[in-house]
Amino acid sequence: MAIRVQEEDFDIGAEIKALTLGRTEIGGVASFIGLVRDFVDPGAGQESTAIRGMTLEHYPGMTEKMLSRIEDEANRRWPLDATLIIHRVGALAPGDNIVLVVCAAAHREDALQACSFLIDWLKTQAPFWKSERTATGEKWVKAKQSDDVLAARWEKT
Amino acid sequence: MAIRVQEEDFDIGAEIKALTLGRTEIGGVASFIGLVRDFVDPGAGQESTAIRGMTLEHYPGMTEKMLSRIEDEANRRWPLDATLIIHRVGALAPGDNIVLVVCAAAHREDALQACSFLIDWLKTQAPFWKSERTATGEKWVKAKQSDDVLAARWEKT
Amino acid sequence: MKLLYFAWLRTRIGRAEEEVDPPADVATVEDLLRWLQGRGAGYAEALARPDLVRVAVNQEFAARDAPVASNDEVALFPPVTGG
Amino acid sequence: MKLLYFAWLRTRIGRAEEEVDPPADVATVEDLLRWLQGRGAGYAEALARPDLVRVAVNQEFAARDAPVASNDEVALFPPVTGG
Repeated sequence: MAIRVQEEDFDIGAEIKALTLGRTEIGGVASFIGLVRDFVDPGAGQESTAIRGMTLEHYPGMTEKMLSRIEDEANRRWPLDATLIIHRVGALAPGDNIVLVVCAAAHREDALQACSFLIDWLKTQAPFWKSERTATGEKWVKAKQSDDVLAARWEKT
Repeated sequence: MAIRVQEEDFDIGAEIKALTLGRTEIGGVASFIGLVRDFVDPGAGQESTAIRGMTLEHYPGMTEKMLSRIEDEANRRWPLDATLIIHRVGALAPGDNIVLVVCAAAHREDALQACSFLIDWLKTQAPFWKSERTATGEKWVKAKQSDDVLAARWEKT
Repeated sequence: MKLLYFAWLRTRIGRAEEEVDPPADVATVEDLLRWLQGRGAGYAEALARPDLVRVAVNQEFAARDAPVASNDEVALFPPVTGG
Repeated sequence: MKLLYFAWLRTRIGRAEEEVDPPADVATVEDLLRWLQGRGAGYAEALARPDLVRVAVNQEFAARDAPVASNDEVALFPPVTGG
């Protein structure tokens, strides 16, 4: 289990290698990378806007606390051998990596489900904020209702 | 869209970089790596058996045909920007990579779902066979009913 | 009480953090938000849509009726947009 | 007709492929499996549990009632276990 908040880029290959090295009980590694897209999701019937760059702000201290809690919860729900969350902050350009989530498990379905869970919860629970730079200036990104819907799938009833 | 069947190992970092380079419309990349585990899944109440190595056989021609078809189907079901399937054949040791599935999309949920779909369908549709070497000899792996159950989730009703 | 502001709450209020000493009747998150609205134009503008403001007390998400005390760290921010 | 065998079907039958010329009444996959069982001990053993045998005709999964013809490529193998 590991959490990192950093300005530097990450290398998924090196991270997975470090996570799985000598851990031959691992049968599957699911991962997700979020990247800076070059367009803003348009509303219905609207044209999309080109993005020139993005800045990621976070709440140091609370971020690590929430990410650790999300990771703990994934480990409680699925039998995982290893998990990793890396989230970048600072100035990013289109095509840049933003976030990496990796889950390793003996069985693939556990790894895949946990990976999906981690990114959904991170999106709604971890204190990060994006601002996007377009031709008309810099604008804070609005939270998407669809993210709440995706996260709600994992609520225990 | 790309399919590769090969004896050589793969580097997930290099593969994802090649897939996403200059493709700034991509917002999420979901991937799955299957690895050789060092134990055979025991039946209920049985002890697990240590695995020393594995050999992967396939049906050249049909393999590529089925993998392409699976990939086509994923691209029909989800709006994907890029997909990649690499499957290794030949002699493998515990900890070695077996298979890599990568799906890139504008939206994370499409990438994650398609990745899960591809590995589930590959497991039940692509003509690969594993034999495992343990202390008591080499044995062909039995198909798991759980894989049929996972694949059946994606059947359209 | 230490206050932290993030994202557009930070830019509208014009600072990232400050120490405040609210009156004794400020007992909950709700009270604190109301009291802050009276501290000037930047605050009033930033808190004009309280439904868009999330609050964490000592780095834990807090509901409007959660208590706040003088040595708490209270953070105000919009709904999160990371990942 | 070209026959291919994979995994334990290959090891039990003792060869990876062969050319065969079944009689005219071998019209379906089912007929072919029955005819092959009579070709020797290895075949009989390999095909003793037909429920464990999957068949592809010209590299497409084929049901038991699918037709087979003299210039088809027919592959026999156990349920797949890749990934």
